[in-house]
Formats: sequence, structure tokens, C-alpha cells
Amino acid sequence: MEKKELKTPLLDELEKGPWPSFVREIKKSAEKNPMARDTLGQLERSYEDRISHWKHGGLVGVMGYGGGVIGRYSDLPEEFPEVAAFHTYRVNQPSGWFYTSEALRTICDIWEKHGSGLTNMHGSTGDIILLGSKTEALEPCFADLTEAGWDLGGSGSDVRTPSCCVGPARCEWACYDTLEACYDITQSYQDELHRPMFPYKYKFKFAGCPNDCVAAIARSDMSIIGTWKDAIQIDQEKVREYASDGVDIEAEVVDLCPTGCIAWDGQKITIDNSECVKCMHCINVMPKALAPGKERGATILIGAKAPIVGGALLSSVFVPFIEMKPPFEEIKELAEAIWDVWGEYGKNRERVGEFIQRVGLGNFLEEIGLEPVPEMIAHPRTNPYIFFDEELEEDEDEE
Amino acid sequence: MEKKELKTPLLDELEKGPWPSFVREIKKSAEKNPMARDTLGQLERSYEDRISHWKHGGLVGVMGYGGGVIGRYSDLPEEFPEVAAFHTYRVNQPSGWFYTSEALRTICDIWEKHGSGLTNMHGSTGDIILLGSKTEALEPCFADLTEAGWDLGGSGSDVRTPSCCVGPARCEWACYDTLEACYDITQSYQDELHRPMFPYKYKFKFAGCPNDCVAAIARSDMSIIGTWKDAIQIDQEKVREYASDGVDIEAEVVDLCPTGCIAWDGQKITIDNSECVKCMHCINVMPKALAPGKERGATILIGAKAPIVGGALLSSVFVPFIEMKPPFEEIKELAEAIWDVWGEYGKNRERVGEFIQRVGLGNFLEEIGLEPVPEMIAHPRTNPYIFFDEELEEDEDEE
Amino acid sequence: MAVAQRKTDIGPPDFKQFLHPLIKKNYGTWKYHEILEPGVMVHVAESGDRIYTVRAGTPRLLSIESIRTFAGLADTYTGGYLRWTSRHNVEFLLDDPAKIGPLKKELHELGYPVGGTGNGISSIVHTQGWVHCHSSASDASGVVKAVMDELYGHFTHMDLPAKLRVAYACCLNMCGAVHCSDIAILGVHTKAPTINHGDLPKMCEVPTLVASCPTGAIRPASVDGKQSVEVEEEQCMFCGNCYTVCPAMQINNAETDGISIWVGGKVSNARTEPKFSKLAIPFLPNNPPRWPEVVEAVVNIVNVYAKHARKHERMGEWIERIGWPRFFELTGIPFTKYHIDDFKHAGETFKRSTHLKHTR
Amino acid sequence: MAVAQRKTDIGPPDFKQFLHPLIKKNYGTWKYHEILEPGVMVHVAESGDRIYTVRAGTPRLLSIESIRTFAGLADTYTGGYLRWTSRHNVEFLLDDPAKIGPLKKELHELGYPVGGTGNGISSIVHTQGWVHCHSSASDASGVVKAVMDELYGHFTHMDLPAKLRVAYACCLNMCGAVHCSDIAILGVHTKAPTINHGDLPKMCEVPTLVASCPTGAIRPASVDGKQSVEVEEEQCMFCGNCYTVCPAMQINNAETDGISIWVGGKVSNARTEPKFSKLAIPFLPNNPPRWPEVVEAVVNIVNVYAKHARKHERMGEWIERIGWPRFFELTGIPFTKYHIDDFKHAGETFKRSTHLKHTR
Ligand code: SRM
Ligand code: SRM
Ligand code: SRM
Ligand code: SRM
Ligand code: SF4
Ligand code: SF4
Ligand code: SF4
Ligand code: SF4
Ligand code: SF4
Ligand code: SF4
Ligand code: SF4
Ligand code: SF4
Repeated sequence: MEKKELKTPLLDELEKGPWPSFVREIKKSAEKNPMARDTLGQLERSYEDRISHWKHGGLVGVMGYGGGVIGRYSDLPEEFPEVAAFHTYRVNQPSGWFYTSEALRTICDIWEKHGSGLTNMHGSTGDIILLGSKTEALEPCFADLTEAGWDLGGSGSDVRTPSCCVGPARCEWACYDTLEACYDITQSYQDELHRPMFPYKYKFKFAGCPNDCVAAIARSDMSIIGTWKDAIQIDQEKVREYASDGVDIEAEVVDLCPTGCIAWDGQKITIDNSECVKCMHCINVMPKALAPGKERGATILIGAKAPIVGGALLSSVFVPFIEMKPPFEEIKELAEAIWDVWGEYGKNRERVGEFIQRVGLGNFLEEIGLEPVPEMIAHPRTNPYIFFDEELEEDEDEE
Repeated sequence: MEKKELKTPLLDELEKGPWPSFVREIKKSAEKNPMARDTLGQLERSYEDRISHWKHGGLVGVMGYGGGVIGRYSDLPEEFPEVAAFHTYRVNQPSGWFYTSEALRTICDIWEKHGSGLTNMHGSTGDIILLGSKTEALEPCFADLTEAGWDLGGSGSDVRTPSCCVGPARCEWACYDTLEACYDITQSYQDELHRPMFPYKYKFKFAGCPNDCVAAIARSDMSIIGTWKDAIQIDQEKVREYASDGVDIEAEVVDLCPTGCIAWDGQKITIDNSECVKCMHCINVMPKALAPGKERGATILIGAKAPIVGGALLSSVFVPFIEMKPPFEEIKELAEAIWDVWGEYGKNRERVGEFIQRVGLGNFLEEIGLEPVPEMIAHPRTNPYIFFDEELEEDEDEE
Repeated sequence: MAVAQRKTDIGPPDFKQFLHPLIKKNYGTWKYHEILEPGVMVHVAESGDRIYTVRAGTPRLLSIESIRTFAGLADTYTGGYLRWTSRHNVEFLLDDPAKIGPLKKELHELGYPVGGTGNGISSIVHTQGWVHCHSSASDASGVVKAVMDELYGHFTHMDLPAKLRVAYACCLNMCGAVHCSDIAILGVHTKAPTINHGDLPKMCEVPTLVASCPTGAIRPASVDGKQSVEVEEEQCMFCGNCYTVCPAMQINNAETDGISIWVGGKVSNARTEPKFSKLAIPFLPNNPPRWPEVVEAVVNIVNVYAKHARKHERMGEWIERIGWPRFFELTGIPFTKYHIDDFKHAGETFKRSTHLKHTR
Repeated sequence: MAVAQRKTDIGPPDFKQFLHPLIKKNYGTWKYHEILEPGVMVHVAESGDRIYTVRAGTPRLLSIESIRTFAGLADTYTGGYLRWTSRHNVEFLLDDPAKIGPLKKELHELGYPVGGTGNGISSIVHTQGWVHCHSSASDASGVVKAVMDELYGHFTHMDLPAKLRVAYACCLNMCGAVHCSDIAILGVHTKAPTINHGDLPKMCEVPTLVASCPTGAIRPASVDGKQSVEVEEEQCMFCGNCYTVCPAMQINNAETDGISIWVGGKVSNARTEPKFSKLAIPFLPNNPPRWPEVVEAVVNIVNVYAKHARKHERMGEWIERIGWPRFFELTGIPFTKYHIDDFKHAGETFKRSTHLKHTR
């Protein structure tokens, strides 16, 4: 096919300005890669028309896998034949998005050979997104990827690619090994990740502390967030240093503690740890002086999701505190118990957070075999519509 | 009918103990009044059987009125024939429950003549409850009541008997004349009060300030709660007096102000009135030193109700600030506009608070002709499910 | 019978005719008040005038004999002026402080306690119960009397951190501000209605009845050839709404009716926004005449609150500060699946953060 | 074509092979960190070892050419070790502080800004838009680029009261943590889907399609004798769920698609609990290539926030302190009926107290 000069006056506007330009990126690949060139062409058309020129995907993928590839077709295939089919791979990233230059080059080489040369580093779920492959290239590219040690992540109604914060690799606050947990869970659930068999997607995210740098509570069906049980570790000397370096401890720390459990007398701070809700704020402000306690673990929360279609949810507390040691048996038992119940009774396209609201958290706990504890709720019910069990009277008599 | 000795061993237990006994009260009337005697007898039976022995009312009332009388029948009419029919009057109390001994005696005399001699001072809505009348006594009793200047309150799907706090009669914090407003509204809506024609009940309650001593926000479809706009009045001398009399102003006032807008330097307090949310707390603690501002009026809230059947509601802000001067035209216009819309589109047994949630507050406001203001909400929507009007684009272009 | 000339729609009498002259004079110009002792207040007007109030507890259910007694007291001490409060206490309005003592003495002798002001417990707002209502899952006046006998000291002494409002309702209709009380005592049915198939077709319209059920538990059914309904027991949440619209749906049940306890509601806007009460104890048995389990439960909650809350902290404010887990811990009340909301907005009550105390 | 030996289910590579030796050595024993300057951090281990991080912004959409460039930089400065962050920034991990300056210089020359740390604005988490998604109501990368060009100074300087997280999603599916962002920019459809009655019977199952609509706006209908559906336009809230299950329900619309702005969400548990973002501006037009209305709106909100919030106060914390009425006042954004929730839990968002400032 003859190489016409491609005019992209609208997109060119987005090469201006200080922020690095995605248009520049597409152009970099477009110089050599005809798929990237047509991507650019079709995108310019979208800018003219103010509408997407992509169509629904349909079922494409690699043999034996039900997910990992997002099918995509152009609605202008005659004009942009190179992107007539333009599927993306979701390649499962390494825990914490750590790479060596060598590993990256391997991926680049594979993608130069089989695809558009365009990527997202990374997708919102965490995968390496290889953006745009023809249908016939899917299998060979996959073979090269696995050969090089890379596998696909999730898509469809399966376990989605777990992700985690940088954790113990470079953060002093990690209350458990987020990277190992993420890796272990991902490896343990390869089948659930690659072969959709749930009512809908199921996402894991691992954050090392309540700062939640991987936004687990907002976007994972199972959010594992590090925390601690005992006293915050304090180095009073360093507290004084912060004070003399200009931190207004009263205004910036004491007044902002959500439970008002810190006091500062100008010389030392005292924390009533029984009132502390492990919010991290005081530690965040004075990282040299304060640190999470030593009895560390995680809170397990479940059910976060985006709004479609019942409204967005944040995860809610499921297990207030759990120790996090490999092989993470409790997490796995819990996840599998959830999948059993949700798998059996969940409706199609019903996320686990919605499912729990539909069947009632109390009933769900009974099915899972977990004791209700008040930590699971913000407050007890305000409405009097209690579904009393038949055996109520006897139950009560036992107390 | 022969007067047998009535044994009430269970109820007798409730004559013991320091709190005044309702059993004693029933017995006082039972000495002379056979209806009260049978009330006592049937109640003892309920105590034995652990169940109510009253049946549904059915339609009883006085001519021309659709409400004001609650019908009631015994399910043991043979045993307790005097209470076979045992209807209650709801007699509309005077604003603020003020009486003279003479007025009370008149009521007592009428009730001695026509009924059981038992009352509730007062019913939860606020009425004088005359507890237990035979069907044939309803009309003559009503005639005597009106002759003496008393009328019935509401019941059924009508305006319910409005009530109000003691307000300017004996409270320094009344931001408007609750008693006059209550009286005026009650008199203005006699027809709506006596002739049910709404989808369900509609309650007004008038509280003179945000302390809400008449629980308006919890239990009235239209809650009129006094407030002010300008600065809290301060007498610094008196503040110091409280301080020296042992009020810990820092702990008891400053720390408990919900917006943190008060400061105390040991000599005087300063209030950032633009941040004050008129919660009353500081004023409550130091009534001699502080008082609401001078630019007074009320906040109108709507929609409170008990849980049946969609869950309880507190009223929500409808008009953030309104002046409250007789003849209270704005309140009336608002109430009537609401009745029009709710009357037309409300379902049977749907309180106005539920109705608004069903049709959407935004739509409701449009129907009523009220501008939406951010004071009406705790926060804007979090879900993206906006029902855009057709003319959206033009609307936006105008700004 | 000769019926007097019939009037209608005259409305209530004008309150102004019932106001004490001193109140009329100083109407709207009160300056401040002081609580002189439990149940006794003075309100001072800008004019310098002082009106004294003596407040006494009543059982609310009053014989006309007692009302006449109050009228008599008013004549003796107040020039005939008195009022009731929004919580069913009676208030005598005096201009002469010398009369406070004698009035208090008489009230005491008559068995009406003076108190209910300030940081203590006032009368329990309550409802009809077995005295007059057909829906009641328990009696009202009896429970209230039994509980108040034990809380009496907090009525006559202002010895709590803040006001503590107790309310009682005998069924889920919740007549009264029960749903926003520091402690709410609530009669509950816990079994689906028993259907009187004989009466039903005569008394009720099946479609209205079916529509009345918020959970859709009621379905039309033909029983012995007659049009009636059936109830899917698993779906019934015992709201009694069907019974309200149809007497043949008998919701009352001597064996399974009982009482639940709710805590932490408030109405005032003081400090924090008004709050609903939340479930503390889902079920206690109906045990007349003195409901010992209910009394014990309420007293326990009051005692724990009194011991732990800070000054000016209402029940709900205290619980929010310490957190619900600690409330259950301190009161020893077991936490069950019934405490977890499963109604319409249930998800809004789940704990959606890691703000936890981890002390258990 | 010779296909290499096929493996499956090997999972991702073990991250440990990609860790900098200094990280491997001090794994889990970091003591504290300091932000040395925007985009540059040091983490100090208990052993005394120090690892330096240089963070740079990227457009997320990267050509393999650029990835190779990053790999080259890593070889030169870090021994080949680098990572990406959860917000799409690239981080170089150095053991030699002397190399920070030269690395920064090279990044600068290449056009990748160093920054994104501390109390400023980091990269905008975003989605596919017109680059790859069929549902998008607007482009993603283009809006992000236009906005970041203006917010650039807050990326390279830590000059805000607290972290300010901006996120973008191109449709209500909200891929990314858009719903909990300080500022969320969200593509919205505002017109009911156009039905392709020709394709529908071939492509979609009518019952599934009907069931997909959360508001029940879709009903089976026979059009020109073929089984299809119709949409009750008044009931449509433009969620696009029907389009997700059936391509014949064209929701994209060049004339009526646009962008909405949401504010005040957060994810961290620091100080306050995580919060959803709330609607600030319901609709702004799609105006490629630089969406000036959107850029202006975001910059305005950032500026007002920067001016009024206190130190450590996230957007939502600030708004909650001052109250929503004042937020609308200070930003000059008009408040409309669209801001008032009318979805499932709408009633929970009404103001149910008299806590008002009355300053307007
Ligand atoms: C690629 C990615 C956006 C990106 O540019 O980064 C993406 C892209 C799509 N998402 Fe997503 N989602 C992506 C992360 C998310 C996230 C964020 C996350 O996982 O942390 C969310 C919000 C969290 C959540 O799961 O709720 C998300 C919530 C959705 C939803 C709404 C799900 C819900 O329950 O509310 C849909 C709709 C659906 O599932 O039908 C959806 C559907 C889609 C589809 C498959 C569109 C569709 O309807 O078929 C998009 C394909 C676009 C394309 O052409 O490539 N995507 N999606 C992200 C995945 C990359 C990766 O694997 O790393
Ligand atoms: C007498 C009184 C209780 C009392 O002992 O004081 C009362 C008694 C009844 N109420 Fe009530 N309500 C009484 C104040 C209230 C209040 C409090 C208030 O008005 O401030 C409420 C809560 C506020 C509200 O309106 O939501 C209240 C909420 C209900 C409800 C639930 C309404 C709802 O929308 O949730 C019902 C059920 C109904 O309407 O079908 C109800 C129904 C009833 C009925 C008529 C029972 C019925 O289903 O037919 C009761 C008649 C009892 C009887 O035999 O006398 N009653 N009812 C109160 C009226 C006395 C008066 O006029 O002063
Ligand atoms: C007489 C009465 C109004 C009436 O028209 O009948 C009244 C009168 C006063 N109230 Fe009240 N309140 C009365 C019912 C209420 C109610 C309604 C209720 O209990 O159902 C409330 C809302 C309760 C709630 O929030 O659940 C109420 C919340 C207050 C408050 C706010 C308390 C708080 O901190 O939350 C104050 C301020 C204070 O006491 O510091 C208050 C203050 C007052 C003052 C001091 C006002 C004044 O300056 O005169 C009066 C004496 C208070 C006292 O008893 O200690 N009044 N007050 C009511 C007496 C009821 C009773 O017999 O006990
Ligand atoms: C590198 C990264 C984790 C990762 O695995 O990739 C990370 C790293 C750090 N975060 Fe974070 N956070 C990272 C995403 C997040 C996110 C997630 C997000 O933005 O989507 C959050 C939640 C944001 C939210 O609440 O909406 C997050 C909330 C925090 C907070 C809490 C801030 C607050 O006050 O609310 C802290 C504490 C602080 O900065 O004081 C924190 C602190 C930190 C520290 C200081 C932790 C440490 O000791 O090393 C790290 C450097 C912070 C900095 O950039 O100023 N990190 N951090 C992520 C960098 C993203 C980026 O490129 O900008
Ligand atoms: S979530 Fe906590 S442990 Fe993980 S990177 Fe952020 S601050 Fe560190
Ligand atoms: S972690 Fe949070 S709650 Fe705990 S002491 Fe620090 S600021 Fe307070
Ligand atoms: S509501 Fe306010 S004005 Fe009315 S009695 Fe109570 S404190 Fe006084
Ligand atoms: S009324 Fe409430 S908000 Fe206003 S200054 Fe007093 S305590 Fe603060
Ligand atoms: S609460 Fe229920 S049982 Fe009690 S009076 Fe009201 S309607 Fe009757
Ligand atoms: S009690 Fe309530 S839930 Fe049960 S059948 Fe009757 S209306 Fe339905
Ligand atoms: S937000 Fe919507 S349009 Fe954007 S990538 Fe996700 S599904 Fe596609
Ligand atoms: S866009 Fe959503 S609301 Fe509208 S028809 Fe489709 S599914 Fe229904």
C-alpha cells in the first residue's frame, strides 16, 4: 500500500505544550509501523468527527484462554485497513511494576514484531497494555511472550490481574509483603485468571498500608490493605527535630488526627493507641519520627467497583485484621469461599459487592462461615425491618 | 350490670415503685366510671395473655369530619361490654400546651359526662387525647366540646394537628413566634385538617430554634425551625462569669463547636460567624452570655416520617432561610404548592418525603417552582446517572 | 337527646387567653434562664421580670381526677396557669418564688416527681400499647413505668453527661420520635401474620392488601375455594403494614412478640446533626408486668454511658467517638447478624475504610 | 509460520529478578524517606543504605521507542533498574546521588518532566478514549494532555496544600479510580441510544438487552415486522449499559456527548475516610483538540482550592469544612437540579439538619 502523506492538524495541536505528548508517541511508532500510522489517521478522524471510530470487539483471543485480549475493530476499515482489527493484549505486569531494561527490551522487540509498537504503561488495572494487534498475529505473539516469560492478564468474568503498591521494596510503611502476596495470589489463580467462569470480574489489589497507594479500596473486589495492631513507634528526638524544622505539630498533626488521640507538650508527643484508627496521617507528616507498630498484618475489605450499573462502591471491612504470611492461606480460603457462594447465587454481571448487598451481608457471612463483628459496619441498622430467623427465641435464651 | 370485684394482680405490680403509675390513674377513674373499669379489666387480660385485645377501628367519627376520632373495638366485648366500642377523640390542643385551670376543668367535665374519664396529656402528635368513648356518645360529646371552644385535630390522610415548642412565651431563644405560627396555620387549614383528601398524613411542627424541642425534624412533613443569619450576640462580661463559675470554655464550648469557629483567649470569645452553622451549642452552654443574632427567621425542612414502610426519614432543607411574620404567606404558599403536586402525583399512603425521593428532588422543585440551592443537599450526587433534559446544550450555552 | 347547637371548624382556642399575665407582658423578650434545681427553672425577661417553672413527671395517661388535681394546684400556686411539655411533663408557671417550695412539697406528696430538666432523663415519650392500640407488640405504659421506676434518680437529679431522651413505641409504626432517641424501646413482631381466611374476603380487598407489603411477601391465593392470600414467610419482615390495611392479617402473637432496644439517636442540632437511633438489642421477651429483661438492658446502657461519656456528649455522640465495636464491648451486648442492615440502603452502613481500632 | 513451543498459565515473571540489588538487600527494612526536591526521593534503610528515586511524567501511551529510551537511561544511570508507579509515572532507582542531576537533565531534554511527588499534582490516571475504546464519550489522552499542559507547574512544584489526584474516564464505566479522585473528568453521553433496527436482531438477544437497562427504559418492540426494541427516552439516564451488551444500541453521539467534572473524592485513609467524588459540573462540550472549557474549569477549581485550603487538606476535606454552598460560591460554578441526586440512595444526600451558614 502506497504511503500517502498523513495530515493531522488537530492532533498536531496536542504536540504543543510542556506535558509529554501521546501524539508524539504515536508518531514515533507511525514512522515505521503502518498500524500506528492508521491509528493516528483514525484518531484524527475522531477529532474531526467528535466520536469514536471503534466498534465492539467480539470474541477474539488465544487458544485455551477466555480472557487477556480485548477485541476491537474499526468502523472505517476501508480507510484505515491496518487497524481494521486492532486488538489489545493485557500482559500481566510484574509485582510493583519493577523491570530491568533487558526485560523491557524483550517486550518491545516482541511488540515490534507482532503489533503496532504502541503500549500503555500501564492499564488502569495494572497490566502492560500492548495496544493493537491483528487477529492473525494473536497466537504467534502470545507464543513469543510466554516463551520470554510473560503471560496474559485477565479480562471478562474472571480474576483480573492483581496489582500492588511498591510496598517493602521501597516503602518504610509496608505492613506486609505486598509484592509477594500479589505474586503468590496471581500464580495460585492462573486458571481463574485465564478462564472466565465467574458471574463477573473479580479484582484483587494489595496496598501495604492505609495510604492505599494502589487505590485498592476504590477499585478491587478484594482489597488487602496493610495495618497494625499495637502502638505507633515514636522517636521523640526526631519529633522535636521536625518541630524545630518548622512543622507546626499542633496544627498539622494533633488537630488533624481524626480521633484526637495525639497530644504534644512541646517536648514529646503521646498517642493513646487504643483510640488510634491507624489513619497514617501523623506518620505521613513525620516519617522519620513515627512508624507503624510492630504487630502488623492487613485488613481485608470486599466489594469495590465502578458505577455500572447500581452505583459505585468502596470496599467494606470483611476481616478487620489478618496476619499476612506466605502462603496466604486465609486470603485464599476466603476468596474461594466467596467465589463458591457468589458463583452459585450471583447474577450475570453482578459484582460481588452488589451481590452482598442483594443477599444481605449477614446472610452472606453465614454462607461464608464468618462471624459478624461490629468492625464490619459503620453503624448498626436504623430501620426496624429485621428478618428474624425462626429459631430466634431459642437463640436468645441461650445468652 | 352488677359490680363484681375486679382482681388485677399483674397490673397491681405496676402501682409499686417511685414513678407515677398509670394503673393508679385508671383506677382513679374506674372507681366511678364503668368504662374505665372495663379498660382495667381488659388490660389485665392483655397482661395475662401478652397480647392486645383491641380490634381495628373501622369508620367512626363525627358528622362532616373525616378525622379526629380513632375507632376502636374490643375483641372481648362479652366480657368487657363497656369497652366494646372505645373510640378516642383527638382534641386540638392550644399552641404550646398552655391552659388555665378553668379550661382544663371544662374538658374534664365534658369527658366525665361522655367518656371514660381517661386521657392522654398529650398524644405524640400533640392532641389532647380523650381515651374511650362509645359510638353513640361521639356526636353529643363533640357538640359540647365545640360549644366550649374546642375542636378536633387530625387523623387519616389530612393535615395533622400542628404543634410547636413553648417558644417566645417562655424561651429566650425563639427566633420566631412559634405559637402564633402554629395557631395561624391550624386555623387556616381547618378544612384540610378535618377532611382527609391527601395521599397520606401531613404534619406541621414549629420549633423556635435549632434545639428543636418539638422534634420537628424527626416527625413532621413540614418542619419549621427557627434560626438566624447574622452574628451571635455576645456579652463578654457574662462569658467571663461562666468561666470563673467553672465552665471550662475551651473543653465545653470551643472544642465542641462543630465548625471550630469559636476562639477563647481567657478574656473573651470570638466567633467567626460566617462559619457558624447555628447549632446552638455555645448558646446552650452559656445562656446568659450568648444569644442568637437579631436577623431571625426559620429554615423550612420537609419530609420527616416514621419508618413505615420505606424507612424513616428526617426532614431535609427546602428553604434555607425565610422570614416568619404573620400571616406567614410564604409558608402557606409553599405548603399549598406541595399539596397540589403531591396530591396529584402522590400514591396512596405515600408521605411527601417518600414522594420527593421517588420523583426526584430536582423535578419536585421544578414543579413547585423553587430554585435548587446547594443548602438543600449534604453533597452533590456521586453517581453519574443524570437525567439530562433535551435542552441541555442550550441551557449550558447561556451561561 | 337535645344536642347543643353544632359548630365545626372552629379550630383550637387561641393560646393567648391561657398565658400567664407575666408571660403575656414579656412575650418574646426573655433574656436568659437558669435551672435553679432539678425541675425548677427561672426565665428572666429584659424587663427584669422573672417567671418560675416547676416541672413534674406524669404517667401521661391521666384520669380527669388528676387533671383536676393539677388544676387545683395551679389555682393555689400560679393563679391558674399551667402547661404541658412536648415530653408529657406538666409545668406550673409561678411569679412568686416563695411558692416553689410548697408546690414541690404537694407534688411530692401526690406522687408526681419534680425534675426532668437539664442533663438527666425526662419522661419517656410513648404510645398506646395494650391500653388502646390494636397493632401493639407490647404494652406501652407498663414498660415505661417499669423502666422509669429504675431511671427515677436521673429524672430527679441532673447527673448525666447530657440530656438522655428515652422513647417507647409499641410497633414499627413508631408513633413518637422513637427513631431519633438516645434510647428507643420498640415493640416488635417477629412472626409472619396469621391469616384469617374466613374473614379476609369480607374485610379486605386483595389487590390493596397485596400492594401493601413492602417486600412482596403477600400473594393472592385461593383457599378452600375462597379468594384470599398467602404469605411467603421467608420474605416477611414483620412490619405489620398488611395488618394496618387488613384486620384479617393477624400480626399480634403472644409467643413471638417482644421488644428491641435502639440507641444513639438525637433530634437537636446542637453540636452534631440529628441522628437516627441504631439497633442495640434485636429482641427481648415480652415479660409483663415488669419486663425485667428490658429494664435491665436499658439501665445497663444508661450506666455504661454515664460512666464513659464526656460532658455535653449525647449517647450517639459518645458512641461515635468511641466507635460501635467498643460500644458493644463496654455494654456486653452481643453483636449479631441482625445488627447488620439488609434493607434498602444497607450498603451505606458498611464500614468503607480501614479506620479501625484493632483492640479486641 | 513456525510457532514457538506454546506455554500457558506461567503467570507473570517473579518480580524479585527485577529488583535493584540495594532494594533486594534492604527489602522490608526501610526506615524513612525524604523528598529531596520535586520528583526526587531518598529512602533510607536500617542498614544505612540509601536508594534514590527519580520520578518522571509520561503520557502513559508509549511507543516502544520511548520505552527503549527509558531502558537506555536505566542502563546509564541505575544499572538497568526502573519501575512504573500506580499513576503511570516512570521511576528510576539509583544508588548514586551524583547521577541524579545528569539523569534529570536528560529526562528534561527528552521532554519527560521530573516531579509528581508530595503535595502537588501527579499524572492523570486515564483510559482509552478514541484511541481504543468503542464506548468513549470523549477522547482520553487528548483531554489529559490539554489539562496537564496547564497543571504542569503543580507537577514540577510541590505547591499545593496536599496531594491533588486528577483522573479521567471516557464513559460511565469509569475504568480507573475516577470515582474517588480529588478532581475527576468524566465523559458523558446525554442522549438515549440510537437503535440500529437492521442489525439488532442479528447481533443481540432481546431479553438480555431488555434486562441490561437499569431503569427499565428498554422494551421489546416489533419494528418493520422484525423483533427489536424501543427506548423510553424519558427513562434513559445514558449509562451505556445497553451498548455494552448490544452494539446495535449506538450510544455515541457527536453532538450530545461531552464531559462532566467531579470533585472531592479520595482513596487514602489519611485523616478522613475515603470518599467518592461529587458532581461539580454536569456538562461541558466536547471541543477537540484542546477542550478549552474543560481545561478552564479544572484550572479554576485547582486555583480556588490552592488559595483557600489549609495545609494537608485534600480537596474533599476542604469542601467539607467550608460546605458545598461555599464551594459553589467560591468557584462560581452554577448549582443546578442535576447536582441533586435522584438515583437509588438520593435521600441519603439531602441536608437533614439545620446546620447552615446563611451567608448568601
Ligand atoms: C484498558 C482499561 C482502561 C485503560 O485504558 O487503562 C479498561 C478498558 C475497558 N474496560 Fe475497564 N478498563 C480498565 C480498567 C478498569 C478499572 C480500573 C481497575 O481495574 O483498577 C475499572 C474500575 C474498577 C472496577 O472494576 O469496577 C474498570 C471498569 C470497567 C467497567 C465497569 C465495571 C463495573 O462493575 O462497574 C466496564 C464495563 C463492563 O465490564 O462491561 C469496563 C469495560 C471496559 C472495556 C472492556 C469496554 C467494554 O465495555 O467492553 C474497555 C476496553 C477498552 C479498550 O478498547 O481497550 N471497565 N475498568 C483498563 C484495563 C487495563 C488493564 O488491564 O490494566
Ligand atoms: C395516639 C398516637 C400515639 C400516642 O399514644 O400518642 C398514635 C396512634 C396511632 N397511630 Fe401514630 N399516633 C400518634 C402519633 C404518631 C407520630 C408522632 C407525631 O405525630 O409526632 C408518628 C410518627 C411521625 C410520623 O407521622 O411519621 C406516628 C406514626 C404512625 C404511623 C406511621 C406513619 C408513617 O408514615 O411511617 C402509623 C401507620 C399508619 O399511618 O397507617 C400510625 C398509626 C397510628 C394508629 C392510627 C394505628 C393504626 O394503624 O390505625 C394509632 C391509633 C392508636 C389508638 O388506638 O389510639 N402512626 N404516629 C399519636 C397521635 C396522638 C395525637 O394526635 O396527638
Ligand atoms: C419545655 C420544652 C419545650 C416545650 O415546648 O415543651 C423544652 C424546654 C427547654 N429546652 Fe428543650 N425542651 C423540650 C423538649 C426538647 C426536645 C424534644 C424531645 O425531647 O422530644 C429536645 C430535642 C431532644 C433531642 O435532641 O433528642 C430538646 C432539646 C434541647 C436542647 C439540646 C440538647 C442537646 O444538647 O442536644 C437544649 C439546650 C440545652 O439543654 O443545653 C434545650 C433547652 C431547653 C431550654 C433550656 C430552653 C429555654 O431556654 O427555656 C428549656 C428548658 C430545658 C430543660 O428542660 O432542661 N432543649 N428539648 C420541652 C421539655 C420536654 C420535657 O418535658 O422534658
Ligand atoms: C509510587 C507510589 C506507589 C506505587 O506503588 O506506585 C506511591 C508512593 C508513595 N506514596 Fe502514595 N504512592 C502512589 C500512589 C498513591 C495513591 C494512588 C493514586 O494516586 O491513585 C494514593 C491514594 C490517593 C488518594 O487518596 O486519592 C496515595 C496516597 C498516599 C498518601 C496519602 C495522602 C493523603 O494525605 O491523603 C501518602 C502520604 C503522604 O504523601 O503524606 C503517600 C505516601 C507515599 C510515599 C511517601 C510512601 C513512601 O514512604 O515511600 C511514596 C512517595 C509519595 C509521593 O509521591 O509523594 N501516598 N499514593 C504511587 C505513586 C503514584 C504517582 O506516580 O504519583
Ligand atoms: S500503600 Fe503504604 S506501604 Fe504501600 S507504597 Fe503507599 S505508603 Fe507505602
Ligand atoms: S495514625 Fe491517625 S488516628 Fe492514629 S494517632 Fe496518627 S493521626 Fe491519629
Ligand atoms: S426549640 Fe428553641 S425556642 Fe423552642 S423551646 Fe426549645 S430552645 Fe426554646
Ligand atoms: S452556634 Fe454552634 S456552630 Fe455556631 S459558634 Fe456556637 S457552637 Fe459554633
Ligand atoms: S406505635 Fe404502633 S401499636 Fe403503638 S400506638 Fe402507634 S400504631 Fe399503635
Ligand atoms: S408483616 Fe409486612 S412484610 Fe410481613 S407480610 Fe405483612 S406487610 Fe408483608
Ligand atoms: S471508561 Fe468507558 S470508554 Fe473509557 S476505556 Fe473504559 S469502557 Fe472504554
Ligand atoms: S443508556 Fe442505560 S438507561 Fe439508557 S437505554 Fe441504555 S441501558 Fe437503559
